[in-house]
Amino acid sequence: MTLEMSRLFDAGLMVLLVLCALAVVRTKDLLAASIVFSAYSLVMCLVWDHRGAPDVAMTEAAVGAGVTTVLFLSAISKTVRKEK
Amino acid sequence: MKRALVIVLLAIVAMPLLAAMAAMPRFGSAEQPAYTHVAKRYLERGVEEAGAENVVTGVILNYRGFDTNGEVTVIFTACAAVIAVLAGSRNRQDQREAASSVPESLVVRYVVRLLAPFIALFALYVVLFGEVSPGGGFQGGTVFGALLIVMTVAVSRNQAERLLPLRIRPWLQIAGPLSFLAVGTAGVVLTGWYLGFPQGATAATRLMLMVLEFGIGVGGATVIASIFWRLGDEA
Amino acid sequence: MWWQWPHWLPLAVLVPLGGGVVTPAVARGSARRAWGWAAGVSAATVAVSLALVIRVARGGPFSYAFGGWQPPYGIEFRFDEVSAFAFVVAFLGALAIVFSRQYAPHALAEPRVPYYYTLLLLDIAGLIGFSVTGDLFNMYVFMEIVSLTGYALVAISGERIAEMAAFKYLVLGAVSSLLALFGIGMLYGVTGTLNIADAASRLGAAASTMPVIVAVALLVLGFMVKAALFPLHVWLPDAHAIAPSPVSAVLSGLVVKLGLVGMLRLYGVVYASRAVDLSSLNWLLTWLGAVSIVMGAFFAIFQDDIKMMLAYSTISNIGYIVMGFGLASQYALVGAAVHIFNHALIKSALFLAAGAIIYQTGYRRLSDLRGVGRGMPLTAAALSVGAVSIVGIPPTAGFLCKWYIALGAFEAKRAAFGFALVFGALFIFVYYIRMVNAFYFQEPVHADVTHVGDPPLSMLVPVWILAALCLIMGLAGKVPLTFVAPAVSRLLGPLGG
Amino acid sequence: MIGILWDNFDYAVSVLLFLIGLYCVIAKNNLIKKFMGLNIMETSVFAFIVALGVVKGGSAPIMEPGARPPFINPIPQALILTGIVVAVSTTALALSLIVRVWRQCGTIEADELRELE
Amino acid sequence: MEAVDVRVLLAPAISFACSGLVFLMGRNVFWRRFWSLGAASLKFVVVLSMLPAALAGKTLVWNLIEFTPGIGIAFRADALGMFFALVSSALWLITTVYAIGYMEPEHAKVRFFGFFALCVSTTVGVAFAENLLTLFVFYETLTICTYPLVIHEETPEALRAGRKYLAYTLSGGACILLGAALTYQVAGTLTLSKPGIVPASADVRTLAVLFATLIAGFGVKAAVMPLHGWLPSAMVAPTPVSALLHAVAVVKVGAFGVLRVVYNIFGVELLKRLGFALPLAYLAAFTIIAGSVAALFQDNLKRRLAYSTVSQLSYIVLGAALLTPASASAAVAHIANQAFAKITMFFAAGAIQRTTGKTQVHELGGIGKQMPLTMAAFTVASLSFVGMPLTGGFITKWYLSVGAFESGMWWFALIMVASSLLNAAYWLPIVYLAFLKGPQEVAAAPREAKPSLLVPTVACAVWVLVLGTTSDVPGMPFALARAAVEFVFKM
Repeated sequence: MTLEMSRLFDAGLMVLLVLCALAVVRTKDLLAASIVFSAYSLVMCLVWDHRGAPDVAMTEAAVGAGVTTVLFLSAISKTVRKEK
Repeated sequence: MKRALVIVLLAIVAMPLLAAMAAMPRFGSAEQPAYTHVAKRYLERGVEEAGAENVVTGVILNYRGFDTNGEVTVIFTACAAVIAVLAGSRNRQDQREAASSVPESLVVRYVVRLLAPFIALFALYVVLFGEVSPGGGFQGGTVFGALLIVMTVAVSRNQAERLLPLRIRPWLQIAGPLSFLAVGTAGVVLTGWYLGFPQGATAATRLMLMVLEFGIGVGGATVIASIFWRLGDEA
Repeated sequence: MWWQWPHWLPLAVLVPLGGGVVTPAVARGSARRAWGWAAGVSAATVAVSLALVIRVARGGPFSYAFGGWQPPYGIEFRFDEVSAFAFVVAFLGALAIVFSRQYAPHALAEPRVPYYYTLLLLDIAGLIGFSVTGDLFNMYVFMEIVSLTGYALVAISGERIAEMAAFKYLVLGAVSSLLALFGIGMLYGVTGTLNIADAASRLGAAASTMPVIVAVALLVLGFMVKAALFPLHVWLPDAHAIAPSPVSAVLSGLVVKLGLVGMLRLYGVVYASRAVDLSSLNWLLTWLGAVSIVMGAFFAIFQDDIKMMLAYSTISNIGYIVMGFGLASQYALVGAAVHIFNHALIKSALFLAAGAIIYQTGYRRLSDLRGVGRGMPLTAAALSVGAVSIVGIPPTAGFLCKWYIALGAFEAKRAAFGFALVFGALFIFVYYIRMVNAFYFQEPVHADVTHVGDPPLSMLVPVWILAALCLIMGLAGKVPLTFVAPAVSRLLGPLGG
Repeated sequence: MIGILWDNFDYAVSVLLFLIGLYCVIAKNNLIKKFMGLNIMETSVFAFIVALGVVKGGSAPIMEPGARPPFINPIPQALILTGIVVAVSTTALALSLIVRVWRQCGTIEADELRELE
Repeated sequence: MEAVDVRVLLAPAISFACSGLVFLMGRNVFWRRFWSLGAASLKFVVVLSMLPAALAGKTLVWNLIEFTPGIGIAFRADALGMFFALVSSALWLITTVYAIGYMEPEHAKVRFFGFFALCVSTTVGVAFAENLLTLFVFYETLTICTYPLVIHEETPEALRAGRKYLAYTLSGGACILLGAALTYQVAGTLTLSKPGIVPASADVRTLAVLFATLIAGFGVKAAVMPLHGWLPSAMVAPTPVSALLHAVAVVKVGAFGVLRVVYNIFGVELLKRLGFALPLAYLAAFTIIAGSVAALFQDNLKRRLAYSTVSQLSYIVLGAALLTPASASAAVAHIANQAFAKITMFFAAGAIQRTTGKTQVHELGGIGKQMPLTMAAFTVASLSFVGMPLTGGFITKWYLSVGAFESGMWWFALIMVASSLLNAAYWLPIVYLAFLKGPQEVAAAPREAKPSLLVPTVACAVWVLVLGTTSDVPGMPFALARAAVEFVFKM
């Protein structure tokens, strides 16, 4: 993959990132928001892996997408699902 | 109206930040100060000095070992903080018997039972091969923690807790900081500096790195599981 | 000599860290064993940090490279006069732990007590680490440890609005830590190193100054939130008032100083490298300090809850210190640095004494506490000594800071701030005299207040040690002054101060 | 300025994400949503710091036999590993606080909580 | 020449220790009295023992603490300091005796005697201060120690008076802190040992601000007119407090501070050249007249005494402001004359209140027949205020008038005459009422005050006469005043 192609791929991932972030902010339903948040973490993990930082990518996947989302879900199950 | 005000405020804050970003050294250039100063030595002599092929693991455990000591303490602090904030609520006991709220489904239970040993093996692989391939103590620990969470949700809480017996759980939670203390004092004995690893990829350095990786892994897994269980106990 | 041993420096952080981490396992749920262990660990920490202070007093700053990697390539602990704050942290932390022997089981749910001591010890370790480390990212990690333990300790009492106050504190604290991390990242991007001394030398050679200015701005903003300077202080009153008293003492006396010690480190980097002209920032800090003094005192006048009043007076005193930084003249900086130590002493004395009173009488509001001077003579006397010294009446510790910052204000040719400083202090006096009046000179509303008796010894001894120190440090002002002067002259040296 | 910004568009994106997170923390009412905004801010700062270490055409700094010379700078990655752990610890504590706030006050909407005080 | 001598430190330390002991062992009546009286007499003896050295021109020095070079707590007993210390320690001894008698029926005696001793230790500390910072340290401590005494009655009215007292005196303290900081910035040192440390080279505007701040700071306690509001309302305190503090200790500290500023910080030549002292002189003159006029209309005896103190204090300020040797010696001498005369009157007022319960002036008809000795002392004191020869007051008025002529502003001598007439207008009617006017009720049998109240009153009255007649005798305190003046004017 030539230098130009990888720059474009990065740009595409970045746009996806911003969209995920906006989606998290906009959605009213907290459960959907946490799912989109774990998607956001996975895209971030993709960006880093493409960049050549596998350690960080793996940690972000395991912790960002995994543990954080689980914690969010368990908190939501204990409190309220819909945001007023 | 409040939202518009916040957006305007953030736009104002964005101006200097973006200007600074533009003035930062060029992204990805090999001459930027970050790449030419300290990192140059890590990359060139990192492997034989730090004793790990994966230079990042070398930096984490050897060059900047004390940062990871701090990190392990932070993860334990999180566990202690969660317990301190949530402990003592009345309904701890009755919650334990009530089956997890997820409707019982045989397929999930069977698949989780089948996959459990493989996930554990993968976690062990990630921890053990931290020096050579990407990954390391904490990533492996998180995977093992995730395994415990899945078992708690899908199979049953008691079976998952049998993996981390209550009596030694406080010691398991502090496996990370303890391993750092042990390796640190060993470093003082061997090289005269706290957290000092003997030069060159000798057996002692390999062993000390391995102990650290295991400590972080076990510590991380127990903490994540304890936090999830404690959060789960809150009705 | 025994204090020359190099390994004291890492031990100063590792003893409380290791001790704190092991507490729940050692205590196995019993409060007494947890307290015994915590008291032992904190005593050891005091001894170790004493060795460090003696060494820096005799031989000047020294450093310790972890793993043998010399500074730019590894993490380095650098202990200079300003890091002597670590000794104050260890000492006050030990007193707070001794104080909580009866207080913790009374105020907290039974299973939480071992974790209360764990968090206190980790808080002390984080504070000592922050004031001792010479590495930017390591500073961030220790700042996070201190913040995390701070949030949990505020929420640990389980009172109704404790969790809400803790959450507000957490969100603001996390945002400020992120700003600091952003600043540290930019500094790393521009200089290529994380070691503070190395960054100072390379900052001058940075290609363009824009990122440096923004990085310094972000770091200062983060530290100002941590130090609860005026516009960003909203989290402090609730958090410090709701927390258990020994925690409020540690929070108000020490954790709030984190931002200020951080600012001192940052000034060290920026002044040494002369990369960026700080006059506009100093101007802003002086104004914010002045406003902080007045607003803190103004809000405190309307508080009836004794701990809320003390929390607001912390904001005023932080205003003093920040104004001292802003004036950036020799005496002002010496006064500000000395006040970091003195205010920690005075505010801990006040909060612990207030805690003892609340523990014995159960009342928090001044109107209910009338006549407590007769009921708890020793504790009320300690609280009055603390009140007199926080207002800054000469023979006590609080006076030195006002005197030297006023001197610094005139030295920096900005007399108006000298006037603002001194007359702002009069505001503080109004609500402290209300407290002393309520204790001694007004008729008690609740009869049981007058014969409730002094608190148990484990509370009275720390309170009186601190009250006595408030007076002694006032007269023995020479010790911190001559101790801090070299650090300040080294800081202002390149600028000709 | 825009031209240069195109070269450093990674930094620009992380600043943009930082601001989106900040907007969410300030403007949103629900405590959990506020905290998701905070997580987004954290991840954006980590992205910025990792981007500092990237070298065009560089590969992962793992010295297997076949590794080609231009390697990624390992230091930012080392920092971010600790950063992510700090982020998850803050999240764990914040969520437990939210659950306790829900138990004590029955609501996790910031404006309703303000009235309760 | 200077000599290091521990007695300079001992004087303030004795009463400081005494207050500690009283707080500790105060519950037992005997010990409380023993420590108060013992410390008072010991302190008087120590100060007296320093008198010969001071008369011989030797100044005793003692450095206690050195914060940073040039800033620290140090003591220096020069002639002026010695004079003031002598007056205050003598009066402390007499007032302690009086207070023991007066405070019989009162409550919270431990707190009273403890803070009483603390106040005097700070007063002597101010007298012996070697630099402006030490003076300020003791000035603020004095404020804090007098607060519990002012609000001793614990009535809401007392609390309001206490709050007003603190508001005034602490703002004064704040001004002095700023003045001291500015002095250090301008002069580079704070020492009060030289006749003027401010360099003439500093620009006039800063010097004006400095002079205004310092005079305002000390003026609050010297009760100069616009800043005197706290004094009358502080009369709510018990009589011994009003006697010692509001006639001697607190207000004299303010006047003493003004003297230090005029003589030791600015110096006479610089002030003459800058001309700052003139507005101060006019302010003092105005205060003298306005104070006396206000005293005319006060029916409560103690409030009349308060306004008379306000006017008398401005004698000292006027003496300082005229910047001539004669007026300077008058100012220094008036510290003693006014102290002893005023304290006699307060003792008399207290004795009357304790024995007959009367506090208003119109009730005093025929009191002379009931309490002949007390009223005799009262008469001597009022004659001293009127300025009758053979009394202390005459000495001050005489030297002040001479000073006024020396300074070329002869109209200030008229002020002296006018104030004598006004004093006569509000003191002599009381004397007339007491002795010549028949009592309303039936011929009351002579019921004199208790000896513990009577003896101090008469003693002070006798001393007023001694002060009046022995101004030229070498051994007497007036010689100290003249020594202080010679030092300042470098004669």
